[in-house]
Amino acid sequence: MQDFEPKIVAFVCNWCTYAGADLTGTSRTKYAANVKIIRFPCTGRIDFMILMKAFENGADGIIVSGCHPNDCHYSTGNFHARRRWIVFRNLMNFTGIDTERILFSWVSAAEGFKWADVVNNTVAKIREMGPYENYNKIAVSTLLKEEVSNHE
Amino acid sequence: MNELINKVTKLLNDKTIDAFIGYGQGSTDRVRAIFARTVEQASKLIYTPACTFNLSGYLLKHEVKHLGKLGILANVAALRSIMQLASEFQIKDGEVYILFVNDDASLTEFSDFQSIEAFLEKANIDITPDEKARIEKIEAMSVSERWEFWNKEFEKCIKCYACRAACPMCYCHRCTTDVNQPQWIPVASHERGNLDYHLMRAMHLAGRCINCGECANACPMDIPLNLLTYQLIDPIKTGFGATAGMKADAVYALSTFKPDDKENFII
Amino acid sequence: MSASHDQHHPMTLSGELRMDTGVIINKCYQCGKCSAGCPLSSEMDYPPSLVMRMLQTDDPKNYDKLLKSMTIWLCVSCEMCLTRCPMEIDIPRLMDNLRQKSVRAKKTNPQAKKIIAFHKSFLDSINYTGRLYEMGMVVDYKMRTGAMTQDVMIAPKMFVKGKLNPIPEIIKGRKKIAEIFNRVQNNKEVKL
Amino acid sequence: MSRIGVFVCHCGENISATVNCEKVAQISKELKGVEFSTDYKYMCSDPGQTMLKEAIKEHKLDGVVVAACSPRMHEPTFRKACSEAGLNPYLCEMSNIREHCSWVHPKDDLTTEKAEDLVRVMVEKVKKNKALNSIKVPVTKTALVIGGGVAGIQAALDIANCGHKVVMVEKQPSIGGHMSQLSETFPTLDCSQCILTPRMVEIAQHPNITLYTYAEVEKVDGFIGNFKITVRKKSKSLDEHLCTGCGLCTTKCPQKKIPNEFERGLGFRPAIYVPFPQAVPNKPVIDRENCTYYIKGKCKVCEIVCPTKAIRFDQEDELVEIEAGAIVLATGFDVLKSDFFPEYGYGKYKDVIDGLQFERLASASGPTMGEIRRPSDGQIPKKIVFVACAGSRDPAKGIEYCSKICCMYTAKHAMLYKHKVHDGTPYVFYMDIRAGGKMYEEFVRRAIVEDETQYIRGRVSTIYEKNGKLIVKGADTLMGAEPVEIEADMVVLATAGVANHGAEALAQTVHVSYDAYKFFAEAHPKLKPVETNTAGIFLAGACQAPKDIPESVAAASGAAVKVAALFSNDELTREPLIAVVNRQAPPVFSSCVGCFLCQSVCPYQAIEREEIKNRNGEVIKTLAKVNEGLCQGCGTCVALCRTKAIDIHGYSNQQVYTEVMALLND
Amino acid sequence: MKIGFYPGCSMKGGAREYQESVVALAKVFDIELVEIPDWNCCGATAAHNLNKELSLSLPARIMALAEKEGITDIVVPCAACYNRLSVTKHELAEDASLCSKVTGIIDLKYSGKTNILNIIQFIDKYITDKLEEKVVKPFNYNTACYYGCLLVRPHAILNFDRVEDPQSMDVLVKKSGGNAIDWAFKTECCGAGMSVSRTDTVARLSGDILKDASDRKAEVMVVACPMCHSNLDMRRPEINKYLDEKISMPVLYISQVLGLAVGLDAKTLGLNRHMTEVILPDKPVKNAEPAEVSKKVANPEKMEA
Repeated sequence: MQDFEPKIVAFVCNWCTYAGADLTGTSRTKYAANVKIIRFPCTGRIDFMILMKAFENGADGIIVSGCHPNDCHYSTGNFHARRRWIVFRNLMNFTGIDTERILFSWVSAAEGFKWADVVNNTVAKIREMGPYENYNKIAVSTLLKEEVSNHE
Repeated sequence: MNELINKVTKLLNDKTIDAFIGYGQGSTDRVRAIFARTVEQASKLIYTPACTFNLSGYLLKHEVKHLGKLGILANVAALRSIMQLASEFQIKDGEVYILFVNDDASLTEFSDFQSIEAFLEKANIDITPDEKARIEKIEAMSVSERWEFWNKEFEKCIKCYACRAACPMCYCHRCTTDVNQPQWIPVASHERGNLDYHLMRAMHLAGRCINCGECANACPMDIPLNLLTYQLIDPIKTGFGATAGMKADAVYALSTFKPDDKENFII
Repeated sequence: MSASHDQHHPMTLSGELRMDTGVIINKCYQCGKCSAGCPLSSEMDYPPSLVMRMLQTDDPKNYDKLLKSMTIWLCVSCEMCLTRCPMEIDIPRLMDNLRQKSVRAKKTNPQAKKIIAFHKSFLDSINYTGRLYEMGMVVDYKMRTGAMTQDVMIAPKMFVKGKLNPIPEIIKGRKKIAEIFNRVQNNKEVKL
Repeated sequence: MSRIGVFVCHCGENISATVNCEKVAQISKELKGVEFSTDYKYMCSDPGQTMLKEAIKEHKLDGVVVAACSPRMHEPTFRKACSEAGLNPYLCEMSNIREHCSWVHPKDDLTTEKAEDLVRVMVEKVKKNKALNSIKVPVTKTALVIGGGVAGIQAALDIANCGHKVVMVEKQPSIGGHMSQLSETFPTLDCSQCILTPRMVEIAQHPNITLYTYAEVEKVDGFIGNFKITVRKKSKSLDEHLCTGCGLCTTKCPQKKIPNEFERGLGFRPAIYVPFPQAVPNKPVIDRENCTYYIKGKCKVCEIVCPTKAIRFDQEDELVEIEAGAIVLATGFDVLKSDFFPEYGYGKYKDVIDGLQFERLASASGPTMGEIRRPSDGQIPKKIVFVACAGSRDPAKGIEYCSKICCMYTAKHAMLYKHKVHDGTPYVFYMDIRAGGKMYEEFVRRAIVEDETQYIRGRVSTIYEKNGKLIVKGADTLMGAEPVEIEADMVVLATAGVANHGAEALAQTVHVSYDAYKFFAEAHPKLKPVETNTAGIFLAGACQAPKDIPESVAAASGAAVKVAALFSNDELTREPLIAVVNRQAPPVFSSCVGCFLCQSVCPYQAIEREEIKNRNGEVIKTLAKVNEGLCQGCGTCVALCRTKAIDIHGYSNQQVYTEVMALLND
Repeated sequence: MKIGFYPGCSMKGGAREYQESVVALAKVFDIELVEIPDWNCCGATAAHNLNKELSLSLPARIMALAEKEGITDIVVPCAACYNRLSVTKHELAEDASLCSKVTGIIDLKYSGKTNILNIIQFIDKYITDKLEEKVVKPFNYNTACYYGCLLVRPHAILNFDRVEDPQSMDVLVKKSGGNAIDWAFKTECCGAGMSVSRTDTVARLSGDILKDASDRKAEVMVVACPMCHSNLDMRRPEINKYLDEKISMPVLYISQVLGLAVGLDAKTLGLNRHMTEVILPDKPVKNAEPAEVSKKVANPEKMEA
């Protein structure tokens, strides 16, 4: 557990959080290297299924982030996203997926420092929580079954 | 029952409809759906306390649609299905002849969507106390207990897709489970694929599920699938003010928003 | 955010006032609408907008002037300033705070003696009986100020009209009230 | 098998100081499908780009990943370079190893590993990229200008003079806007109507301009280059072709006591009226709400006296369809209505008026023929108080902004007053004087020095009437906030400039966004000041924020240039990163089931219905279809679609799925 | 329903007639007012001038006592007390930690759910509907409704009537058959708590108020606050000295005006207790010439928009 390096995927929108993360870079604010960003045009584009895929493939934590309400480049994408997150989070909670491992945030293009905070806090939190054993377990048992079926 | 048969017979005779979807006696004790196209077939229609399942799922089936103008015996769940399908442009007003059996065994005909909407406003559309209790029981569990609970349930799934076939809202020609580029949902029935499948189904039904329970009824492995979507009914109602299957021109809860939608988890 | 900000700049005057009252001094852009509407600004040594300006300077000398001013005691909390302030600055609340600080720092303006004496007599009356005993309070006030002859002319008339209650109304929970006074005094506020 | 090229940029030392670029290039070479890999000091430099182009040709690359700075910075650069080397630009992707990696992490193995991960993700993504062609949309070379004030007039004339057709729609019976109400203009004091009316006439006579007055935009469909607009021409109860504008009807109309809007209620007009003598068009309209015939069913005096029999009592509103390639919004502003200042008695005391009313009093053609006389009793005020910032810069009243024009027009008012009432005293209560502009500060100084205006720095608290005088209670903050009381004969409030009544509704009709104050929002506050967020719709004048005349005119000309630039091509080219509904062979046609739940999530109304018909013309399926001209590529519909029937180029399901897979499975 | 009643100290002393008239008026409309048992002083200006916690604790105790009795509405006729109670309720609702501190000090349970009604709100809620039918003796005098400070300010907390040129009392006077005049000093300050300590200031401020009303032909002034009343009524000798003019206009409480209109006698309403003698000549016909100014009063609804 000592040298556990959490794998964290960040799903962010191009206009606010991606640009905010660019600003974190330009201002040379340091943050943990565990987070890797996947760029979307808008939070409205972020499909809940892609979040499931991330956990399934070994992500220990997820960050989803976009423009603050009213600031969406496409004016309303983030509002739609927010509704979906509310529902999806409910469902995750009900099915025992650990919602503590998925962080939703609004980070604007001007909030370079906030982005560094979001990343660092998430990494620290996930590091403390440890690897996402539950999900990993079913991933492993699935792999085994797949192998068996391949051999057959 | 005679009133129903007489009515359907009349409808068939004067060509108001070409076929009527109703309940009939199955080969065993079970009640099944029958599609009456002739007066003779109409005479087999029954309506007993066992006739509870939602027939509306048949309305969009290719084979059934081909029968011509349809009539249907609808219960509350079926009426809500029809409203929801209407809001999704799958059924047009006046396209289906709808009959409803009242508590006193008399028949009500719904001439248009408006009358259904008015009826549903007064109807009991809640999930049963038993279902509610089961949801509460799950909600009372810890996160990992919930995870274990559902894992055990999903482990049983054999991916027969009976739930999908039974659901009146699952009318897509090509379900995402059948998409292979990318392969969102693994084909084999193992924990991962099963979890993916059931979460996806629940999300796709969030705000659309009209709690008829056909998914769980259809499941040969007795997975309480209905609870997944039932559990979302309340948050969608209280959070967004939306209930599925109440109005033919409703806007889908997840296709709209309010600028001040409340949440407490986005930082 | 603001907390860490305060840590970096320990207790500027405006910071302290903001902590105590929530009023942000620098919101004032000196339009003067408060001074224009204040019923007492003509009698004040510093009209309300000038008070705001003096606080904005963050200069202890100006602060001291305010604690010693008549302004804070002339303010009758009529709230006209707040009502018309385009920035919705709660000057009355600020005035309350300055008065309390002035008393605590023992800097009250000598000319305000009567006003403060009145307030103290008023509170004493409540402390002892739970309610305001007007006659007792006035006597107490006269003792404090020495204004023995003030209003002696109207007292008999008031008495006749039934407006002066010769016997104080003492409430059952008088002890409770005394406890309240005790507790708030222990809470580092103004000694009453 | 793909042939992908990976180019790792050092960015001088910006990247290489913490990331081992050589190693990243080396490892990338091992990836499946990577044909070529290298690292270079400055990929964006000319030699760097040349190297990229040569590698594409030499290694026959079918995909490129540039690992460098943020794609928000140089994606267009490298895509262009690829295109120049013959590779479809959309087969080029960037890995952000500078802003998201080298600049934010220390120099260690983890940082280099992260860079490798980021490159791998893009290599996998680019394998799923598709060659895309930019979208061409035809352009209708007609502009719609909404609003016929000075901004609209300028924009329309500029566009028309470029040789394009213009349709101008004005709500009022005449064009001219607020400027036609002004007496004289700062800082030159030239007569407003003298400079404006020739332009108004030009509009009416220009061969490229069609003018609809007394008309409003009812509906806007379509998109840049191809708008379809429905305009409602309200009935004027008049055959304009027959009317000669002789004006006989207006003099004979028995209704004479209707408050005149143009005179801001300071004068009266008949029910059939021309708003002002220089109106364009100079033909009357019947105000049906106040016309005796429409109220009581008889009168028809105008019809009887009309020499050309042009009155049409039964005329109905007419709907006109317009096709336009661009829209200019020039709907102007409004001033705050009464009731906003209960403490100033505005709307309660007749002699408390607003700046526009004062303009009418000062105007030679106004209700007093240019004499300053107070409305209550017609006396000439000897003491007049001007209150600046009446509502502006007042968050408590909901207007935080500075209305910008009031300092100048208040100085002008004081000056005009003093020029007309030599023995009078003008007072101005102000907070700050904002006179930035050519000859502006000098103008204000003149009002103070030469015309002896008493400027008092302080805001007025209250105004009340006492014995026929208006008591103005203020404070002089330069005199220790000493209270000041002036017994004035008349008070002029420089009321805040606010968004036009109905601006919000129009914004929704036209589909442009607006700010918290309901002014129309520009696409970028600095670099796109006349554009809106909706392509093809531009802003001119004070509908965007309070503006004075020169600024409105400048913005209008700016908007006109944008329209002219748009019209300079027959077709528009757009980025193809938009949503698309899949199509399949019959009888399926598409996996879209036509639930149209995507329709209401689209912020651009880009999702249309497409009906698939059989040979007999019967509809057999209804599908969603994305309008290429309208879609801006947010992808909100994609995430909502249950059947994955909608996908989006550049961020397709395949692409994002692959990215996640590649990121997590090294 | 039990309607709680908080008279406050002045109504037990200097403003006895206010209490008498409120109680008498309530009785006419069959309303039972229940005095909050063992209530204490609200602390008035003195408390918030000198000690913030005290200024919140005293009103909090009153509301807590009311809650204990199961009272949901408290009528607080004194504008000053109404203001203190409302402000306290607001501040404690806004700041949870302050609230727990204050409940600690008063050592009582406090939920902050009680409604605080000023005299006009009370009348509007329970009486206004039935008022006009009960009017037997229209109060047909030119009446200046004086609202003062504490009834309408701070608007953000009290949210009562319009903060400039309020109308609620004018409406009541009109419904009682009176002619509410339009005037400029409706919400100017009368000098408030400085009656004793700065009598000169009070004379100036109250004098200006009376003068404007008198200039505009008011025959009577109506108030809803004992403090305003004592300044305008009791300080009349000082006021007349300041104005160098004798103004004999009586100052009535709104409850007295309504009381007279519904036929209560002067004694029951305590009119005899006023220092400035209440002389109201009988005027059988409604004033033929309603003051012209009142027509100009803008529509209050419009004003809010």
